[in-house]
Amino acid sequence: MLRYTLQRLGWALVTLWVVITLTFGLMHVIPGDPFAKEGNMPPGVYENLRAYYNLDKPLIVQYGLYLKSLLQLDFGPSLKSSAITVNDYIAQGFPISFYLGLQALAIGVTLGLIFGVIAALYHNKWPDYLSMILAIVGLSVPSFFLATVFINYIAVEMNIFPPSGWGTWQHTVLPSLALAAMPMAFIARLMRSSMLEVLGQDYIKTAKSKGLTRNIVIIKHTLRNAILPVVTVLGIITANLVTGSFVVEHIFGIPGMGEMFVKGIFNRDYPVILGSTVFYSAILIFLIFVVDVLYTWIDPRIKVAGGSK
Amino acid sequence: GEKSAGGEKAGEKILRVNNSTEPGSLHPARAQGTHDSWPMRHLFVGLTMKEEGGKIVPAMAEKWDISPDKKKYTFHLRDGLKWSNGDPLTAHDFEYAWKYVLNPSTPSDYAWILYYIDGAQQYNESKEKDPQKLKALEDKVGVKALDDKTLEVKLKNPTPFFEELVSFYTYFPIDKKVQEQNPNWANDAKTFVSNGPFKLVEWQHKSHLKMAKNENYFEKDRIKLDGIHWTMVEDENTAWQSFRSGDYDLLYPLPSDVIGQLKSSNSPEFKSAIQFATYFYRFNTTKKPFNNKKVRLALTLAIDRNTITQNVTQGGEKPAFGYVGPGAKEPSGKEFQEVSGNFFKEDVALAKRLLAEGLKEEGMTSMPKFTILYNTLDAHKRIAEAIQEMWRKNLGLKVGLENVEFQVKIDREHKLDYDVSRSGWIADYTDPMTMLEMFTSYSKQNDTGWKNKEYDALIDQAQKAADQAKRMELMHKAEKILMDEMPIMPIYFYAMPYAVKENVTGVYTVPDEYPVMKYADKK
Amino acid sequence: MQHEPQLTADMFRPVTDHFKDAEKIERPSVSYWADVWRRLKMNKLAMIGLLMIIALVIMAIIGPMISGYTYYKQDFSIKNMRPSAEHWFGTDSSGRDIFTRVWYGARISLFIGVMAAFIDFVIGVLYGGISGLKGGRIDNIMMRIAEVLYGIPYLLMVILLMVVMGQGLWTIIIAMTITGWIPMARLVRGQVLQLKEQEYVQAAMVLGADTKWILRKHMIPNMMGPILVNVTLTVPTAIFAEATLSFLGLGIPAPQASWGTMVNDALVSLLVGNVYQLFIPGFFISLTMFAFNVLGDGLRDALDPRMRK
Amino acid sequence: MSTVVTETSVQNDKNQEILLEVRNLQKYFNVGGGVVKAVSDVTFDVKRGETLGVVGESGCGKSTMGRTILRLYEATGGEVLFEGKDVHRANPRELKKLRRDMQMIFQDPYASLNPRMTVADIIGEALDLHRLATGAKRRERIQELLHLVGLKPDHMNRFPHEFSGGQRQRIGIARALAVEPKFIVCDEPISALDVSIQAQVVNLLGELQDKMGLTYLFIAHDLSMVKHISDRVAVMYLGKIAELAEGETLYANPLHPYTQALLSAIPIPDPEVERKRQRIVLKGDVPSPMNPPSGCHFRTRCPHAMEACAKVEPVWREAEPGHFVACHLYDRNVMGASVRKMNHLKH
Amino acid sequence: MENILEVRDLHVSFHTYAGEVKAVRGVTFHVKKAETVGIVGESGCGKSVTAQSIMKLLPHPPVKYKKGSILFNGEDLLKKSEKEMQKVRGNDIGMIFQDPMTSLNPTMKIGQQITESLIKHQGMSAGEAHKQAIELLKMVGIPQPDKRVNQYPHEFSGGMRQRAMIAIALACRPKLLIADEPTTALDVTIQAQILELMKKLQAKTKTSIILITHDLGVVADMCDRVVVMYAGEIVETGTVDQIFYEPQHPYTKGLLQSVPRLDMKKDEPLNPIIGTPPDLLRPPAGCPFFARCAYAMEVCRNHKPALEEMDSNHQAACWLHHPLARQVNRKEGFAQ
Ligand SMILES: Nc1ncnc2c1ncn2[C@@H]1O[C@H](COP(=O)(O)OP(=O)(O)OP(=O)(O)O)[C@@H](O)[C@H]1O
Ligand SMILES: Nc1ncnc2c1ncn2[C@@H]1O[C@H](COP(=O)(O)OP(=O)(O)OP(=O)(O)O)[C@@H](O)[C@H]1O
Ligand SMILES: [Mg+2]
Ligand SMILES: [Mg+2]
Repeated sequence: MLRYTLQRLGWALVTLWVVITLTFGLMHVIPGDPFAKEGNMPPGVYENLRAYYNLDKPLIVQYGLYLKSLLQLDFGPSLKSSAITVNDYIAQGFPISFYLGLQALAIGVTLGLIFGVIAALYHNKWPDYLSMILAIVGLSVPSFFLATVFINYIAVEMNIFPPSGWGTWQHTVLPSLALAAMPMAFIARLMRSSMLEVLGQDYIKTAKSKGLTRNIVIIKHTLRNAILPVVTVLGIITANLVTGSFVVEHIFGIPGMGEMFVKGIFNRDYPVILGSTVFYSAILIFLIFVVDVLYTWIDPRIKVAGGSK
Repeated sequence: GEKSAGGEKAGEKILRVNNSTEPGSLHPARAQGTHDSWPMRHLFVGLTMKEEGGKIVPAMAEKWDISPDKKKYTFHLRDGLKWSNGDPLTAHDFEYAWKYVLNPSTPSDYAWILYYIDGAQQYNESKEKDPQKLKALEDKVGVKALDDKTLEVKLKNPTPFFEELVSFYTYFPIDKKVQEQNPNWANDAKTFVSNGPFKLVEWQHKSHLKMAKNENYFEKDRIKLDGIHWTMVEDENTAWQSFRSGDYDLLYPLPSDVIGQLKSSNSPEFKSAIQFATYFYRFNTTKKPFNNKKVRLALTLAIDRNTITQNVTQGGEKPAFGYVGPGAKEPSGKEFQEVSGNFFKEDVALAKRLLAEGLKEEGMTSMPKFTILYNTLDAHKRIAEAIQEMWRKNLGLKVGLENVEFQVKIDREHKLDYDVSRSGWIADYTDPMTMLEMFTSYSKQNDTGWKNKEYDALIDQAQKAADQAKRMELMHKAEKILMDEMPIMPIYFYAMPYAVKENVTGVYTVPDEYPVMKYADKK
Repeated sequence: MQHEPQLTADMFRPVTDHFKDAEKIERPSVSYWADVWRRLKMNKLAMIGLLMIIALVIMAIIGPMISGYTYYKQDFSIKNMRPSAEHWFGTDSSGRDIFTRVWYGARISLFIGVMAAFIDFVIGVLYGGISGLKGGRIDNIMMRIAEVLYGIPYLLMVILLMVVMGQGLWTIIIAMTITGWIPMARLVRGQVLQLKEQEYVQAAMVLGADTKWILRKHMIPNMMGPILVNVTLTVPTAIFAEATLSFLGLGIPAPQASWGTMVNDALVSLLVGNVYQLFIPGFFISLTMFAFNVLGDGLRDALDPRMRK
Repeated sequence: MSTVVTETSVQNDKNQEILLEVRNLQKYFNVGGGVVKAVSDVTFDVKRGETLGVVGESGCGKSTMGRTILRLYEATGGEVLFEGKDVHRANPRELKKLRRDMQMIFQDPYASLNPRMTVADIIGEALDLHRLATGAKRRERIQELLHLVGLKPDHMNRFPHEFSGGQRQRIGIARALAVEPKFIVCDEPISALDVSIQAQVVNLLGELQDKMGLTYLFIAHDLSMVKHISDRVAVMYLGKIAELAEGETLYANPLHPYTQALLSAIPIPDPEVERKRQRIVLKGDVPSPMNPPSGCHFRTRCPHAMEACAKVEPVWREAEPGHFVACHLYDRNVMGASVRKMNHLKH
Repeated sequence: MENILEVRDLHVSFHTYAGEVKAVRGVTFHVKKAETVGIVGESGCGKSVTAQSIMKLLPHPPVKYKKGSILFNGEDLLKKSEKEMQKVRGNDIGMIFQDPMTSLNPTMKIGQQITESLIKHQGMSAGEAHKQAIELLKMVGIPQPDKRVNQYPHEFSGGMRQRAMIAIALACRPKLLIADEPTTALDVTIQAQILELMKKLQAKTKTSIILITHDLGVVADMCDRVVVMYAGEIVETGTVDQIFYEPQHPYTKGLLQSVPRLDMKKDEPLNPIIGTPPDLLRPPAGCPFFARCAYAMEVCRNHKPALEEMDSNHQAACWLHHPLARQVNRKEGFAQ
């Protein structure tokens, strides 16, 4: 197990390094200057700025410097904001995005599983159609649409939840719902098809032949087996949710880290681009590892440790 | 609004506003742009400050003397000035602050605004690595605290708007003691020290700023509010929804359709002030057929500016028939723009003729398809769509639209890699020079490829002229050349439409700033 | 016993000619696809989806022509008109006819969806096919490359693309496919790994078939089922993704309309009470999503011979 | 066992030319965290025109051996000589030529026919690949082949799923015959079929052998069927051949304890026999080929296991003429009283 | 001896897209206490459908029980509600399926899978049930049952899995055990182990067994009586000796003849049954075996023969036994 973990860690670092290198190259290839301004910018001022952030050095030197500071877990400054560093960005934004993401995940997964199970149990009957239509609506409404509609109707007109900001649990409700719609729909559909698959398996017949009630058969024999495909996709879904959604955070004015990804790129804020990339990839790799562990826990047939033990 | 974002105590007068985005910095040397300056102007105050309409009044400086050649200013500071932490505020703090800005190793975007000071540019642009020599350059900068209360400033040229310049945020003082002890003092509310009407009490990055009344402010009795809370909600629609549900007392900017609705319903919450800024399109004059003056003129005459301001922007903007808009006053007290009058009149028939002539001169039979470049923003897109459609309808042109990110647009403008490009220029100070100097042939912001010696000469003379009336005349002449040649196509003069709750009074505006709330009161 | 027939001795004469029918096949010959189509036809929901898609395509072709308006003509005197006899879906804030724009947008959105699905299909089949067939180290490396591609910030790649190709329909389509092909490639790889072990593939190998032959004759035809299902789901996903790019200002160039840009442009209409401007294009996105999803589901069922009724 | 019989069988051997030689063939699979020794060190010959039956329990490596002989799998070690040519060292062009001579019939009649191809395409594939016939001739040839396996020409344009299992298996046979092979590996061609259909296929294979002089490697686990069709029979256990002999000899006089157990376990469709029969019921399960037992692979279940079995791997020896076995019971060096033991084992 | 199970004129159909598959058409047979009844017949002839009908395990929308009754201890199972059936399943009737690989839940410990029915039907506590599970594993001959009980199916070999299946089926000492091809997926040597075990257990518990298989050898070994099915119908039933030594139906005879005997000479061809079974979507009007029958007569084409008593316990459905046939048809050696 330890060897396996180390091995995976090794691969993860290699992957991360390739991603960093490619991202580094890519962001310098695309046009756009972090200090470009519509206003006055005499050459002297411009050069002082570039010198301050080492952007006047050759790219390879910048790359080396970046890797060096990364080894010290220092993601560097933000070119657009002298008030906070990339580390601050993450330290302050991530807990918020994480909280929101987990809440959305909880809602999405719970509802998704429920809808999926209901749809499968009532295959080709009205509850199936209803929950699938719901799922498809969830899949088909872009989150910016959903968020805007929520704000307009639920927050402003019904005055139930605040339209924007962060602080109390009331602030988290609408954004979580907006975030949860997509995973909910996705998981519902996935769960439905995998439930149908499992329900057709022989061991379900065995379970029934023991005289177990329908509910027991479903809870004890079907769910655990059917949930496996859902678990596989959970890694990516979770990584995307807990690192924040630009769209939802932007619309609800939530100080998460979702905007890092988009605005860093729009602003050509190089350290922010790299920082968000590294952070996201690391989270993703970590979560995929967690999912693998979870997988073995759910399905005893799969051994995490690739060894022959 | 029971569920407002702030946690204010009952009875406190807290004004709640939205700054749209996190300030990049609240340090006078590092600040840039409106999202920094808006909160900063409530935290700091310079030697002078602006009252309603842009009138310059003494602030930290009680009074000042100007030498006869108008190149030397001697500011006399008030008695008993204090920083928010209780430190005494002296002329040395100003000298220190300005030199800190100009230090080449300080990454200050706005250092250039101090270049009016003698020796400032040389120091700031120096590549000198030797500390000794650098120090020598620093010492040559024409600012000196003669004593704790007297600041002497020597200028390169007579600069009639220097009194106004010193109210600009890059000219704000910094607490020398604090800066030397902790260079990062401005990043954290706990260590933040300021000298303005409010002090910073909380800065939750990316989320909100809280300011409380500064009891050490020199004019603290004029301040009625107990504090200002700023949020950083970026989405205009959401911010408006929050205003509607009572989370804000004042909101700027507003979505344009909302402006239209507020205006047409005569909402008492709606206000619109002038803003010294111009929205225009650049032509790439190095590219055929935009190198032809008649073609540029034809395009300029063929659009309907009224439709754009009435139906698209809807915020009280004025159609622009010149380049310098309202906001800069002449010594006579008249608006510079009023004196200029209109430089052209929209005329589709004339435009058609000019276009045909221009194309013929260039040996072309028809206008090739060209593209309007604009940076991603809903308002820019709608204006571009409207203009595209007008050019199509009135001149039968095929026009494409291309939106790029802001950083890319600037890049491509610098490289003259465009046909027609959207631009806007917001004044840094209320003198036409802030507008006009951009189109000199040596300006880095020209970005049109247009070069005119006569224009350069006029600007140069104006910059050196000590006499205001003379300066104005020279600048009028320059603007005339610009409008004859038309390397840019003015579209409208900005307005500043904002919404404020009816129970809020005392908010005022100046042409080059966001609404000022320091004297606001809330019932 | 049962109805005792009129039995005569004559009837007990042995018959001998009946063996000639021994190898007769009773059932009429139906090809696999005819069978799938028959099963699909039984699925009402899937057929509704199919009809909706056909209707959408027809309307996308003729819709912009029958209204008598163009998608770009502005007339501010009639801006923000509610649906009426002249303007069936009303006008937008620039006085453009929404009916025309919706169907013009349908052209663009459907084209983006279909092309993205097609390109995903081509790249995915090639990449996944090669990866699965070659196996071993090549497979490992190819899959790692795909992983790295997920790690690089998507937006960065899109922006680079916009710079290289300029803004336009094809840029959007390529943007949809930069990482869009990866799920398809994974699917195909999985299928290939499975099919590789199929006896009919091995039979072809024994007959001396080379890789190309096997891929063309055996693998691709037999993977078409799952691939097709995936393709039907890629179409709406791409339409959806384009909408999100529009939100970031990276959508189709104005004044052309896609459903995504229309929804995005109309978000503000919610604030001023012109909700139809938002909900009409939103409705068509959902409708398309719904149609393709139910068709995909129906196909999945129809392609799986085990799932009978 | 008389000497005469042995001599004639030896003479027969001399008359028959060797078509296929398998020498120390090995095939290992690398899986998750180990190596599956599916075929370890197998040596035997197949003579022209004969049928060599291979029996053994599921997972003992029969299919793997068959496939490795045809080079569907690359061998881990050893060699396969077909008419003297090393199959595993043939270059792609030679291999393609060899493919015409060596064919395979698969176990699963449902999985071995591409469901998206018509019967004509399935059989025609062989013709196309080797450019044996085109156009009208191709059509004729396909009909001819269908006729050969007892199907109707008008079945040409039908899809596999319209056929019954036995018919499908015949299509598979027609496909293999299309290239006019000399040697066919039949990998459990009847295991998936109904009893009443099995006989159809077995008869067909027999007829075709007579008509065309085919050589078969016939893999199955149904011992009675294998005995019926084979000239000689090899018994496999866990990747190795335990015993190989003429069919009659093997069934009458099984030497290896595993063969004995296997034979005694075959259910006989005769209630009388069954009632009287004494079974050798083996204890325990087949060990995993990932870590087979040391020494003799069978020793964990063998009723006669000795100490030596765990230590030394039994050698492949000709215990009686034409009768090969790998068991210490017949090894004079290990077993002093081998003869006595042998007699004891027979009943 | 009393009949523990009586199936009378059972008709079961599947409603598919292609049409109605008449999988079981008028099946009648019975099982006595402590006896083993074999059901043989080729693949697809309706053996499993018959077996699963007894347990009512077939999914309801496609399946319809059209006619007939299944009397278990005198009560008609077809009339029972799902709730009532749950009391019968696992408790009164146990079932073993063909493929031990797929018939055990891969994510549940073997022990749990055994204890489930004990807890449900016998009201045992979890602890008691666990002990009982270990007992059962021991009974079916699994070594180290106290350790194995906590393992997952994939940690068991095929034979052990099938033994675990038997343990599950026998957990509540059912009166009837239905074994649907319990050894088809296993090796011959393992099959021998399992069959031996079943015999031993039956001797101990006096359970009745329905053994479904298409391996005549297994039938000969295990069964007291045999039911021969063809195309959804019973064509012959009798004691094991009657079936093997005096088959009365050409299909039974064909079946027996197509199996090679060990005493057969090598070059002697086998006697297969020509042709393939009929499509149950369009079952033939007459005798289902008509198209493949060497003794076919004109009457067989359109007239279905009824099951008729040949001997005590011995019934066959064939026109050859009709008096008229004996007069007309002189074919030898068959109709005795
Ligand atoms: N491609 C493969 N990768 C890994 N292991 C394999 C592979 N193919 C076969 N094996 C393993 O090799 C061993 C022998 O398998 P093989 O299929 O040759 O057995 P078999 O005797 O043909 O069995 P059966 O009677 O079930 O067909 C088995 O343990 C099997 O799991
Ligand atoms: N779910 C189903 N849908 C449609 N037809 C079915 C279904 N299940 C079984 N059948 C049909 O019912 C008939 C009887 O099937 P059954 O499974 O009882 O056969 P069997 O005798 O058990 O065969 P085997 O020996 O292969 O298990 C077959 O013709 C089959 O095609
Ligand atoms: Mg095999
Ligand atoms: Mg069955």
